[in-house]
Amino acid sequence: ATTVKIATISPLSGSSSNLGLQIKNGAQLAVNEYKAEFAKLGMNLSLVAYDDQADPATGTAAARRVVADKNVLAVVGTLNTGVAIPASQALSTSKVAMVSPANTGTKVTDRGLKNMNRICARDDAQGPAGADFMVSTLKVKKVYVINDKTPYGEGLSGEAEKRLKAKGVQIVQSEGVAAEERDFTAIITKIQTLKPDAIYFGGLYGQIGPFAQQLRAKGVQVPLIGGDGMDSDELAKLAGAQGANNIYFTTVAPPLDSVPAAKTMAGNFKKAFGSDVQGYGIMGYDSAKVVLQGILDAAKKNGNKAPSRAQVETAIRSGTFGNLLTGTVQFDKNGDRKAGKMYVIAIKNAQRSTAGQVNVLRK
Amino acid sequence: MTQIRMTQVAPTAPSAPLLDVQHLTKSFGGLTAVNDVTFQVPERRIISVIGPNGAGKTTFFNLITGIYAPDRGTVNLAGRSLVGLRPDQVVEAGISRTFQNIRLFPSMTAEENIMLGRGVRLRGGFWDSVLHTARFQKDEEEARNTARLMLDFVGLSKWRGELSTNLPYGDQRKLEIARALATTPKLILLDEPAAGMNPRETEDLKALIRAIRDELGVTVVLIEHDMRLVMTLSENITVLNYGSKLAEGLPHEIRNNPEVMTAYLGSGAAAGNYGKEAR
Amino acid sequence: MPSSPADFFGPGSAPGAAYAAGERKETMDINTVLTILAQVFVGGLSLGVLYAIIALGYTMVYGVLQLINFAHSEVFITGGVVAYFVFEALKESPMNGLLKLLIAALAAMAVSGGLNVLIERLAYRPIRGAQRLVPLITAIGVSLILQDLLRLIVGLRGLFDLSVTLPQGFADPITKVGGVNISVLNLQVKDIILIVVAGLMLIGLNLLVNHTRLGRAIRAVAHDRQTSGLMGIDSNRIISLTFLIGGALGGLGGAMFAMKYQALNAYSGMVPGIKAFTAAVLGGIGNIPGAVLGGLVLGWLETLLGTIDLFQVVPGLGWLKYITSDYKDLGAFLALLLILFFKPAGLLGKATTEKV
Amino acid sequence: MTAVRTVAPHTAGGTPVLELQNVHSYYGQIEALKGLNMTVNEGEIVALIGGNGAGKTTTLRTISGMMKPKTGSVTYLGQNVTGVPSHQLIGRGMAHVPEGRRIFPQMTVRENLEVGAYTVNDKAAINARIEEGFELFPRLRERESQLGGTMSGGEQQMLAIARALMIAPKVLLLDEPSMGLSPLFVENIFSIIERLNKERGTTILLVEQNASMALAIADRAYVLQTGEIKLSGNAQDIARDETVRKAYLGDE
Amino acid sequence: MTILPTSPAPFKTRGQGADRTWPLLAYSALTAALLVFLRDVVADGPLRLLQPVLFGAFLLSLLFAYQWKAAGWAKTLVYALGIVFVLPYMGQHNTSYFDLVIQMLIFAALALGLNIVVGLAGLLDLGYIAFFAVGAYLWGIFGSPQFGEITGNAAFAAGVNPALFWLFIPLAVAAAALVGVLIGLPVLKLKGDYLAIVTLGLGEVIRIFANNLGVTNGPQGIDAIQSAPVPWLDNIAKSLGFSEDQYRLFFLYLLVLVVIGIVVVVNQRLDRSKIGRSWIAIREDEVAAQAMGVPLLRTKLLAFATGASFAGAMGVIFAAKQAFIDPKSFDYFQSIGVLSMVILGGMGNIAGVMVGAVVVTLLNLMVLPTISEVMQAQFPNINQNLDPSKYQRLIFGLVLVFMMLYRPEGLVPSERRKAEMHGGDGPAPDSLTADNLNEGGNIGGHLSDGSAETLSPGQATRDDERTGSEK
Ligand SMILES: Nc1ncnc2c1ncn2[C@@H]1O[C@H](COP(=O)(O)OP(=O)(O)OP(=O)(O)O)[C@@H](O)[C@H]1O
Ligand SMILES: Nc1ncnc2c1ncn2[C@@H]1O[C@H](COP(=O)(O)OP(=O)(O)OP(=O)(O)O)[C@@H](O)[C@H]1O
Ligand SMILES: CC(C)C[C@H](N)C(=O)O
Ligand SMILES: [Mg+2]
Ligand SMILES: [Mg+2]
Repeated sequence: ATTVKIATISPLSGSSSNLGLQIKNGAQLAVNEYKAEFAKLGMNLSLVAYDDQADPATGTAAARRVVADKNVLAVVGTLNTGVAIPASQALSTSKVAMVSPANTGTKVTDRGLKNMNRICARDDAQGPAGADFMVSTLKVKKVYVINDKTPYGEGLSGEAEKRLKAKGVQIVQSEGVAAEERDFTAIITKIQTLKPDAIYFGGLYGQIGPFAQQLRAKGVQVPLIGGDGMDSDELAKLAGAQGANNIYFTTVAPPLDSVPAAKTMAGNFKKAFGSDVQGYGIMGYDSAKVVLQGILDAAKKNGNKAPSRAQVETAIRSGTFGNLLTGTVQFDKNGDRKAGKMYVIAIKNAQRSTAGQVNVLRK
Repeated sequence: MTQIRMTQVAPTAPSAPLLDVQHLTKSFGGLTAVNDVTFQVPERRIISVIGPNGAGKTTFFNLITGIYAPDRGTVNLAGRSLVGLRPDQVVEAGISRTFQNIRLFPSMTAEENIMLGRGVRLRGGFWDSVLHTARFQKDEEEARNTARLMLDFVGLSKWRGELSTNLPYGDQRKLEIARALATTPKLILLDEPAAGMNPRETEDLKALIRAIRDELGVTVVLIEHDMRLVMTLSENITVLNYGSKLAEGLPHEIRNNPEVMTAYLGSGAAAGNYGKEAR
Repeated sequence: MPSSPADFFGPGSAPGAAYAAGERKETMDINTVLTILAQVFVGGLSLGVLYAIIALGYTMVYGVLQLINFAHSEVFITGGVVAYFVFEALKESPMNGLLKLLIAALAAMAVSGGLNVLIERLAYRPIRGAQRLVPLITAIGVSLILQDLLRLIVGLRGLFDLSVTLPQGFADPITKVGGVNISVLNLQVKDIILIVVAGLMLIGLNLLVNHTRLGRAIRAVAHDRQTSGLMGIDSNRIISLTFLIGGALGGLGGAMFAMKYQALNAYSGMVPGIKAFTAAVLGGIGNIPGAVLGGLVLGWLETLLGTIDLFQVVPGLGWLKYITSDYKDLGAFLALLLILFFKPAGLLGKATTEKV
Repeated sequence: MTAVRTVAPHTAGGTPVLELQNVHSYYGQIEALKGLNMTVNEGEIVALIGGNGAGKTTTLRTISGMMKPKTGSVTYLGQNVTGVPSHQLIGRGMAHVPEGRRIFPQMTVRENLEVGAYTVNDKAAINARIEEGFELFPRLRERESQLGGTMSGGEQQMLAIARALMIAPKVLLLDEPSMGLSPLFVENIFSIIERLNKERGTTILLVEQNASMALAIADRAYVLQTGEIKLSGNAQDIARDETVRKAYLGDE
Repeated sequence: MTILPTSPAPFKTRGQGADRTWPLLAYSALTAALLVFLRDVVADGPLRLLQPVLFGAFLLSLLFAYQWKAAGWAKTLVYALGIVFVLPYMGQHNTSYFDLVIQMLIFAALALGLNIVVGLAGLLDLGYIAFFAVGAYLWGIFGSPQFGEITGNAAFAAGVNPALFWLFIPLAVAAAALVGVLIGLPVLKLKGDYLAIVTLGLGEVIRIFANNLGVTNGPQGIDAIQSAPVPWLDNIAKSLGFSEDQYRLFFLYLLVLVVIGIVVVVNQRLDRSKIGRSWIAIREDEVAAQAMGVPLLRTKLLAFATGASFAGAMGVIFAAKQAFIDPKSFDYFQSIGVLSMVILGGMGNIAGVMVGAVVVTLLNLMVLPTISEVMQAQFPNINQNLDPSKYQRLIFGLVLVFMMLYRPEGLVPSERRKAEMHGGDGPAPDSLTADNLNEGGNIGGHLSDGSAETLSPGQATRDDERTGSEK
């Protein structure tokens, strides 16, 4: 039997490993489900999981290992936009297709690489959505904008800021704070001085959790808003009982209650990995299914033999993939999903609830 | 051994001293370690500096060689002022030294120690080394030759490829002298060269120091507590006490100077039989 | 949602807001400036003393072995992890908060101190006398090993970032002292605890090292173990003891770190570790008051640089807007460079000229 | 082992405080002591002389536990102390002034003395002894708070001796105490050694390059050559020995 | 290589003992054959674990060719076969070999540069990677779309003309050397650990700048960095059967070989010159060195600048190879990594340092990832916390510690160092009570003096210098 592999590249260790593991496990679940089908074609399917530690260089190194392993036909990943950009570049010359469950940064697909696709929405939809929510629901006039200086955080907060300004909101400060920083004394001092109505933080839960905790402990209670980087169960834990309050974020991964179809998948997930599935588990699962169906499509065209990477690349970009938890996936010429969804989540007293839903369409 | 006659001393007028130190002064905090010392060394002499412990002798050497900057005073070598020069510039100007506590480069061989000393006289630079220019070849050869000659001169040829740290104590002292000589000094300063040597070895050392002067034409100033060596070797002696010059003169004058006797020499038992004066 | 935006801000919020609703005032009143500076002072103090405690651990070990103990970052953060577990275990207990803290601190000190002694035994002692870089590399190796072990320990509980739940009241703001309203200072109870602990530490350690027999022995061993033996000093015992003290200080620092930030992970030790070592060097390594001074200078500098862009509204200081908090670490290192340029042995270190 | 020539029968001293039996000490492959036998009796001054590299320093190091002999035994006050580390011996009244002084350069003169008294617990005794040290070497009193490392060579030597006396030793090992000292002070040092011996009954093992002076104050002496005892006996007899005079006293 | 060309004993010069020409040829042929012919056997499944073993065994043959006493033609043959045939062949078959080998050589050059600074001149530089960053960013900024973005000039949409790559290598050498001098000027008067911590700080400063400046694109790094166009080489590569995505690596492989050759020669020549002696002298005793005519600052600066320039050149190549750089690739952990290569391999010894770079790179880029991938495949549901790839630091840490405990002089120690550490007449552990004489450091080499620094070591001194030592 020929060996056919797909790979995941996502952070399995480090601060955002909670989400990275979701992606990997989601993909693993899909692979398990497709094994039999591949076996029928005489292909031995397996998944290789690479850890990018949310670090671009590590992710690129992983991509190069993927390239070197000729049995790997496509990649599911990454979590972080900053990793996706160089990693997809490294994969592109070898025509290894990549389907991302989570990279929202605009540059990811704007470069027009043939191999790079995503099934999630983009930050130029997400940022404005957050801004709109702040203006219309929270009625803010002054906003303090922070980003974690990653391509994702910078890009997202930039988009949000643009929309806020367009709506006449004052940006009292817009600054970056390194993603590893956990001491927010200085920033909180500034927030207390500048007294914004809300804080927008483009970053990841591992950092925003402690930020919320410190912020609230110093008595600042204004709403804290962010994007899909906050979409992790860990956020509330890290923010602590006091901190996990008055927090809102937009996300591109579906909350479980919004995908009734995910029930069985969630059960399987829990059985296989012992933990609950979250939004990015679902996205990882769907991305892997896109990849696997793409491979099958390409194989069919290739006379039911294992296809080449280039064939898979084309099949994914041009295919239509149904039977997914998040609806049908089709990519436009840049690899963006043609129709997707976004959600607004609220956290009050450490409880999360869905506060809104937005449909995103790309022509 | 005439082939190592290598002194570069320009023939100075016999009246002008090679080393001319005027009113040299240095204090550490409240302590004046060297106090207004004036000191002259004519060319091709062997001069001793003696004095009680803590009198400022080593400090005096350190001031001349640029390790400490003097508070006041001048140091001139063959008419050129040395004050303000760094130690390496002082070497270049023509004064080399040994240390009271041996300071060889332990992981270098005896030969390399000397070659290092020769470095100050080599003209080749970075690019010569990288590109292996003719000048580089010449330099290396010169350095190696110097090393061979110097090892021969101090009688350490058998240790050429040995790490300096593995040499016996007395030989390390000699190697230090050889290294200092490799810089082609006009003047060499020896700080307690006989310390830790037994009388036998001290005799050998005496011969070596004479040869430095006689065969290489290098002027010698030495600090020593071994009166046998001092009294028989030096042509002139300067005595420091509490940083100041206490006396100066021929060995027999110093030996019989009552002030020097109370401050430094004592009854003479320790110094033993000082032997006959040089010359 | 609170009714008026003002309710959202804690006690520390500045009295004279620099910004009126919607538009930006072009200047800043003096009250605001003073408030900010006061907050910087307090914030920097709290950060600085934390650095100081960690720096003291470095300095102890450096003092006796001339070893930059790279593993101190991990020894220190181990204390934080221990404190986390203690707080976690005592979460529901009705025990007094300070008592909980005491237990957490003692446990952290014991574990970190023991760990440090163990490291010395296994990794440093066998190579004593090797050339300088050997123990340095060993220390780096130990540091890497500990990072992963810590991550494993934490990770096996399914966690990466730990979130510390403090006893009731620790995070409360202090609003009044003797009737004076000091709420603008942004002080929390835990800051006071931290500062007091550091003060005691400094005094105790200074007495220990400079005025006791043990202190002299440490210094003697630091310089020359062989000769120390001839003085009747058992250098192995002294070194173990020093590692114990240094490790315990690290553990205490870790517990304080956990208390201050309430968030940590296996790698949290690295950055404060480097900063603390920088502080130790800044103050003059091996010098105990120096370590504390270095810590404070660094803490203040960092906090000031992190907030200095607020002053961009002051006329003529518009360029300050470029000095965002990104540059606060830069400031720390540049300060180090500047200070060492003028005082090569650090702020309080004595530049000893070598006697030739 | 080559036969030991004995110039004269050993003077019957007191009980032996130090005994070396067939001691072999090594530096790596180098055998520095090749089966040394030696005795120091209570109340004696014993001189150990020999050329450079003869093994004098090694002998003292082996006695004071700085080195462990490969074979052979060292007995101190009747107990076998072979391989006992120095810090334990110091507590039992043995002091060693090492070659090269080895004072603590970053400590003041006073602190150096205090460290010397590490094993002494009696505060008053410590102060009294510091006072005595200052009496012996007034220069040290002048420089009480100067850093040891900045003292001149000879001053450091004084400090090293004073430091060793802080434990009021029963046995004092001195390694070239006169090195780097002015002639006047050399006399002084030797008289101090004699006084320690006479007035306090301190047993002294003295290594010296200045052999004539060492022999002048010693009761007995050993002559060491390349790790072996070549000669032993009464100090005056040794001082008169032809070969010794030639080899170590510088007589032509 | 003998550092001491003319010195006879006590150094055992390389290649003494019985002639091993035939064992060398046999070993090389065997390992090369195994590597080449088993490549498919070990391509998948648990057998992949053999990949690093076979590769390591093969690389060892290159070391043996260097170390063993054997006929010159045999050595040349082994090198040539390995470098010209086996490595490219493996690279063609599996690109990751190419990647790995280039990375090894890049690190080797870095390690050689640092070796000058730390190993020869004894200046502990913990921020060395900064110079690498200078080279990498120099080309990264100009040779990528980033340049177009900065200038806003569409003509530079992909960066400057990639042919300028050739110009940027010498430029980077100069720039790095300049930065070395600029950094060195203020800090080189500091001693010992003060220098270490300040260089660490300065390394961080450069990284922080890269992390915050616009031209460097901050933490996002620079992407799509070009490499020099060499069409004729691409044609050769093509005719040799390389695939298109391998052309760049093929070129860089050859380039890096040339550069490392130059670096080695420069290193060797400096080492055996007046300059090398001055460096060593400074390392061992600054006061004496200066008193013997060595100008301290100039000599130290030269070490700094020379070391830096190697890093600068390799930075350019690194940027071209990675096509992506970001500040994290230049953090202080990387400096530590290079330092550990130097020390693991054998400080002061060119071959040793290169071996250190190869071993560490092999470990980090091949051994650990392979183990992890195999484990993943065998136990897909393994607890993430037990995944071996997570333990890179742990394993690397263990390697460091055990090496230091059992082979502190390095894998291929310099004869000089070996002599210092276990010097012919240094103490054998059993001849001393392990914990006294042994550690005073006065024996078996002065450098080994752990207690050397003073308590306030702004000015460092060795204790035997202060107190009058015997040996
Ligand atoms: N760096 C320094 N700081 C303070 N005092 C110093 C320093 N260097 C020397 N001294 C003091 O200056 C005096 C002179 O010292 P120096 O070493 O010159 O004496 P010396 O004549 O060489 O004595 P010896 O014969 O004992 O070597 C001594 O009292 C010494 O303690
Ligand atoms: N640290 C050491 N490492 C290696 N060999 C040593 C060491 N110290 C001494 N030796 C060797 O051991 C032998 C005895 O040396 P030792 O120092 O005991 O002689 P010594 O009689 O004290 O000589 P000196 O009069 O020079 O002080 C010599 O051959 C010497 O080279
Ligand atoms: C899930 C998020 C943390 C990832 C983010 N959307 C990114 O593109 O980097
Ligand atoms: Mg002197
Ligand atoms: Mg001796």
